[in-house]
Amino acid sequence: MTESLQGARVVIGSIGDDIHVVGITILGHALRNAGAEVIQLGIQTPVEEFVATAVAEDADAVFVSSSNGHAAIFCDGVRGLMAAAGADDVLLYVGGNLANTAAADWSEVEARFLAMGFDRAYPSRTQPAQAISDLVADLAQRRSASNG
Amino acid sequence: MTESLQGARVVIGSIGDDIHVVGITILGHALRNAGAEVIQLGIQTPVEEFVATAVAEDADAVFVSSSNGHAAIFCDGVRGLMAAAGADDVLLYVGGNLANTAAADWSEVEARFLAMGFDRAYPSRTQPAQAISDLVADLAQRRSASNG
Amino acid sequence: MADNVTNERLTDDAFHAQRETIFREQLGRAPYDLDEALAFSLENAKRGTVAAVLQKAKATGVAAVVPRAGVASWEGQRALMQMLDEAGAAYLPITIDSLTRELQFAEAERRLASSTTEVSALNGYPIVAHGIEANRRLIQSFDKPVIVRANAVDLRITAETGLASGGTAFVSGPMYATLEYSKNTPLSEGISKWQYIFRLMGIYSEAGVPMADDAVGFSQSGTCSVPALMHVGVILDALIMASQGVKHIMLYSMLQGNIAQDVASCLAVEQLATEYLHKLGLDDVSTYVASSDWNGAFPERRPDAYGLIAANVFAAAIARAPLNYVKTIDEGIGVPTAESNADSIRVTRYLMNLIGRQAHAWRTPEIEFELHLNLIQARAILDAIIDLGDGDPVVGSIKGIGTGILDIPFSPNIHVKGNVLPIRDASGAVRFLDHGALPIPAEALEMERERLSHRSADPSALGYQDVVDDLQFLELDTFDPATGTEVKA
Amino acid sequence: MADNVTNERLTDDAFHAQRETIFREQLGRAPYDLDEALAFSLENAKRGTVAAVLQKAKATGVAAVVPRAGVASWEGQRALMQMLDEAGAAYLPITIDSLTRELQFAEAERRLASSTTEVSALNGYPIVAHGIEANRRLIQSFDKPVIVRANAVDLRITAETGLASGGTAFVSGPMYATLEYSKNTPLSEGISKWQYIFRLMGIYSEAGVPMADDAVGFSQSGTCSVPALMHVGVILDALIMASQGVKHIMLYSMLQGNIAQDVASCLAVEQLATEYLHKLGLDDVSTYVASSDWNGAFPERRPDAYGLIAANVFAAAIARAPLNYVKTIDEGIGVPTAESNADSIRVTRYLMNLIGRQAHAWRTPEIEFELHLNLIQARAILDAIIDLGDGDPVVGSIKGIGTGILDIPFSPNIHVKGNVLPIRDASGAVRFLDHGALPIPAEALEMERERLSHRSADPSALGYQDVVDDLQFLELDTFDPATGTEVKA
Ligand code: B12
Ligand code: B12
Repeated sequence: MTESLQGARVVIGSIGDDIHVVGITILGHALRNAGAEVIQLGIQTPVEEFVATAVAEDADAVFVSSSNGHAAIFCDGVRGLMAAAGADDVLLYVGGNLANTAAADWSEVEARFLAMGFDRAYPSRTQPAQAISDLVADLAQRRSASNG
Repeated sequence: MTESLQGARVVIGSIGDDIHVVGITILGHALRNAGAEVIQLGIQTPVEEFVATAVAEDADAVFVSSSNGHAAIFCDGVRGLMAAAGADDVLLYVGGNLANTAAADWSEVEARFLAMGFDRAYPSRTQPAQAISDLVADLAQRRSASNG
Repeated sequence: MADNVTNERLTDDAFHAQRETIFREQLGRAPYDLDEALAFSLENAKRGTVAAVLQKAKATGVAAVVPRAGVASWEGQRALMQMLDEAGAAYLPITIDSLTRELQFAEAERRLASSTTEVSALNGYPIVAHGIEANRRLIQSFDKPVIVRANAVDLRITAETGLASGGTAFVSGPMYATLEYSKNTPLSEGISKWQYIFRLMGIYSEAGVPMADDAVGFSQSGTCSVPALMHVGVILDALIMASQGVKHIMLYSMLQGNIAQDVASCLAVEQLATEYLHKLGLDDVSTYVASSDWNGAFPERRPDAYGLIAANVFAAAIARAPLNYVKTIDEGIGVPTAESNADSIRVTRYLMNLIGRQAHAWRTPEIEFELHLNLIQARAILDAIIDLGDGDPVVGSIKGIGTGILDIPFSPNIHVKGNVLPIRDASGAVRFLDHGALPIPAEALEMERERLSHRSADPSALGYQDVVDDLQFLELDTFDPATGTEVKA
Repeated sequence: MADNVTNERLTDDAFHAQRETIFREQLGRAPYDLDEALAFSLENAKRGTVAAVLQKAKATGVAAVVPRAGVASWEGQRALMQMLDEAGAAYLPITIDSLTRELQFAEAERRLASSTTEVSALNGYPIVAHGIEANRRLIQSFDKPVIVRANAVDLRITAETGLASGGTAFVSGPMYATLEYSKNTPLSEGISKWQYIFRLMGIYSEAGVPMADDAVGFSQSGTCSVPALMHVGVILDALIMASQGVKHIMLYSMLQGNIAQDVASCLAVEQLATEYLHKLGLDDVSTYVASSDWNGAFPERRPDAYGLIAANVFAAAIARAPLNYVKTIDEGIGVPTAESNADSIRVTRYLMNLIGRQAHAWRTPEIEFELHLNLIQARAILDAIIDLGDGDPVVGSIKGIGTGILDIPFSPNIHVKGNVLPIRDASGAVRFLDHGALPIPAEALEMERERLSHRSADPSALGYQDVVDDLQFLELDTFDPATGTEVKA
């Protein structure tokens, strides 16, 4: 079991009106196994609760999950509210099922969410290991950037 | 049981290297039920045998069947040989599975076989009733044309 | 109110008082004219009802196949339903978007405005935003009856709107809506809100429009689950519905890939419903087993999805379920195209027909084994709950959530203990890895233990990671391209 | 020669004399250098053989899934095989065009010249026109072994070419080729031509290249047929193969949609092969049941075709057949696209995996019923044939065709009596409507009559038109769009 996220604090939940719980359950479990401190907000988490928790818990990263096709409706304001709360340095990842039709092209969807201010956006079926290794890398880079 | 083909003489068989027997078996049976005199040549019938039989049996129509994808290879010469044998007034129908790929467009395939001199060309899954009623109509028209 | 919820039927006064309140609070208006709605509905029902379709399916043995589908715009929804109609849906679905379900009517209206026939900004049809008049035009443009599909804790306005618009069936109940779909709501609150909806359906029924409802229970958790436990939720939902006057109930049975267990699940849920409705003196209710295609993570590739749907249809056909809710071959990817909806209905119908003819040959000893197991587990839990409520299943359920004799796996609801974990055995049948405080009889535990021993010589060595792995069991991607064979797990 | 054909092994002299003749007559050249071909083949076989793939499948219980496919051009065939490889074919097919099969080598060469990678003017790969060198390059460009697929009375040059090119398996035998595929050829002639091919395979095998052959028998008539009768052909083919030295035989079992009967068919053909090979002292032969997807008229719509393939895979998985020849979802339309070939393999693998895990639960009494029926019918016919030949199955078959104790339905061959007619019972299982002069035991006739009585109270009222209707049984297009249900036939 890799302990590479030792010390990292990650807030996680499904956003808005989304009730999909399986993905965030597994992901939370995997992050915890990788050594992270996981603050699990569960389903239907309002944007404001993500932001308030990130600030209160001094999070390194927020993992926003949206599966029900309403990602575009709820994810738009996250980065702005984080900035307003003075927490602009928190990493924002988003995943789940971000499009809302089987016909959508992933690269377009990804571009859309990156433009909203997310640091990374993931297609459905992303394995937790992928997100974990990205987070390890991003945190390491932050650390070296702030040291340098 | 309709007897609308009473007196009509129909030669039928699978052409060339084709071994598909089910379609011609059913079709032959249906033609017979409709009152026609059926001369069943069976599978792998050479073009020459169609022509010779049509002449010898004084046929009103020849039903050429081809299912194995080689229709275009064998059907090309039928009309010419019929004409050469002085049997130009015999109706020529062709059916079975005339294309040789699932991607083929039927109207193109049909045009191709009509251009070869067939009076009618049928897509796969044609019900015998369809061919029978066409034959009834074509024979009636011939009769009135030769009367008129 | 939520504190002393029981299974008693809502009085007319209580119903109408509540009606005034919700319309005022949620829509800022007076309630719809109920008499007008009933009169319209009665007229409309002459063209057919979901209940009548199901009665016929049960009588003839030819299953009704029904998809789920909803998009934002009226034209888009019309086109979608027309395509489903042509593809052979036995009745037509209008699935409601989740903003409407969460009472965000204004936001749903805004998103509707930004949707086009081609592009839907919502994951369903915002039935309140469209309004009754437009909904009626939609529903009356089809010959087949319509089911309004939604799930959430508080669907009172949605149900009022759907029924007044001409829908003759609705979906869900408090067990599903509260325990599988809500984070904070206590069960008592969910039950009381749903009792309103069931009473409303009762009123329509008494006026001559036989309304039907899908009792979903714990059958759509999105994960695998022991069938008996899913049935507990279905039966509790059904008892609550019937007590408020619903006369036609579709009993969900989610299919999970092990065919013997799936067949048994369909047979068991019908038997249990009959038993427990009778126990509570609710005998004048018609029930219909609704086999429901696997509801968890679907394979991404279409041929695999076809395979999974085929396995589900086998079970449904052998069990002779009169109703099948079909998923689509695009389920693993995103909201299905019209074409894949039609294809999914067709493959289902084809196999229902082919396998239906030979169903009698497949009532195997394995099915009897699963059926027995299923029944003794479900009865033990249901009896304990009803006892806990001194004969009242509502009181018993609410108490049971607290003590854990009512408990489910992977619930997003904070009031649920969540000590139960499901696991697949070597054949893919679902067993308890941990049954928490559920009162499972020793005989059943022994039967399950024996089956699990074929997966692992030491079943107690199976753990949470195996549960997690099992969530993706039906994606079954074990193909080794080099050898061209599946590598057995 | 054809007059006194027996089941004796061809002598080396007879073989080589025949070899000289056919090469001279059919190709106008001397035979290929056999020593060179054997040396090449031995080297090539180190990379794998069809026999080895099948041995592994039988040992591990993970079935090999294999499609059929051929197009005219080298590049087209390369691309097709590559796609099948990636899709997970366990070994790769090269299906030969029917001009080559009918010895029209020059015409096949002309049509090859007019074919492109995209458009094939032939219904298969003209293996003789391409020549050994090009074929070897094709075969060696893949890691997986190759089967050369063709069927006709005289495939001696095709087999010589295919084997010398590196193929390690071949298809068919005299029963299929003569009685199902030829109009005028007497069985004696078909047998003697195929004995040459089997002896050739024997020579390769003795040189260390274990050649495998599909015993097709009467299992690919394109119509439904009573399984026992199909097996009679398979067993006769297998006995003839084994007598000439073939050591690995794939036993065809065509799946027809009734799952219990299909499972029994797979089990029966293996049991019969073992029995009769032993009876003739041919014990050192390995057999592999090759379940073969329905080979008659396929549904036109893809979702239906998926459904039919799924039903077939269910049977194959329950029977644990080590090999499945898969049809494609385009079968009912025309020569499949690469993509639909891949999709068809995938759905097959998905279900083999899912159902394979639960196969043990489905050995039902119905399967035992069908198995018993199948075995007593097949043994009665086979014993009568072998008796008629005084212990020689070849002599017996040739005589049997004349007397009608060997007879099949819908044969295009003029020497076949054609008095036998198959019909489906109410469950879709195939029975005899008329068994002609086949020596079917009374017990079996009674079992069949009882089953047919569920279709028609008076089975004797069933007639030729019912047979004809049954030919399209698996197209099953009984959908009533107005009600959205299947209308039962
Ligand atoms: C199970 C399920 C349900 C269950 C959920 C039960 C529950 N409480 O969780 C039920 C039946 C209740 C349900 C309801 C609905 N569902 Co749903 N559901 C699914 C289904 C079948 C599987 C989801 C799942 O559990 N996957 C397994 C988990 C492990 O995978 P995952 O969620 O993708 O998570 C993994 C990764 O993506 C990653 N990940 C997830 N989030 C994040 C975030 C970050 C930052 C990172 C790094 C990674 C990450 O981590 C996980 C690791 O394995 C999918 C289709 C499918 N995939 O097969 C549809 C699906 C997601 N649902 C869908 C819809 C539309 C709905 C409904 C709106 C349906 C409706 N109209 O009634 C409602 C939602 C209502 C609401 N208010 O939200 C659509 C979404 C459409 C879209 N986005 O394009 C899907 C795709 C189905 C479809 N094809 O239409 N659903
Ligand atoms: C059964 C079958 C076989 C059996 C045939 C057994 C037999 N002795 O008949 C076997 C397995 C032996 C076989 C072999 C081959 N087959 Co085949 N076969 C089929 C199959 C599955 C069904 C055909 C059938 O019986 N249909 C039922 C009958 C009732 O329908 P029908 O033949 O279409 O006939 C009806 C109408 O079309 C009409 N009709 C027919 N002819 C005519 C003529 C006229 C004038 C009229 C008016 C009407 C008419 O009347 C009938 C009324 O119901 C089809 C695919 C399918 N349709 O599902 C492939 C198919 C026809 N076969 C095909 C091929 C390629 C072959 C082979 C070349 C395969 C190979 N490469 O090994 C060989 C042929 C070798 C040769 N020398 O000819 C292809 C043809 C491709 C194309 N044309 O595009 C098909 C479409 C399969 C596919 N998808 O690839 N086949």
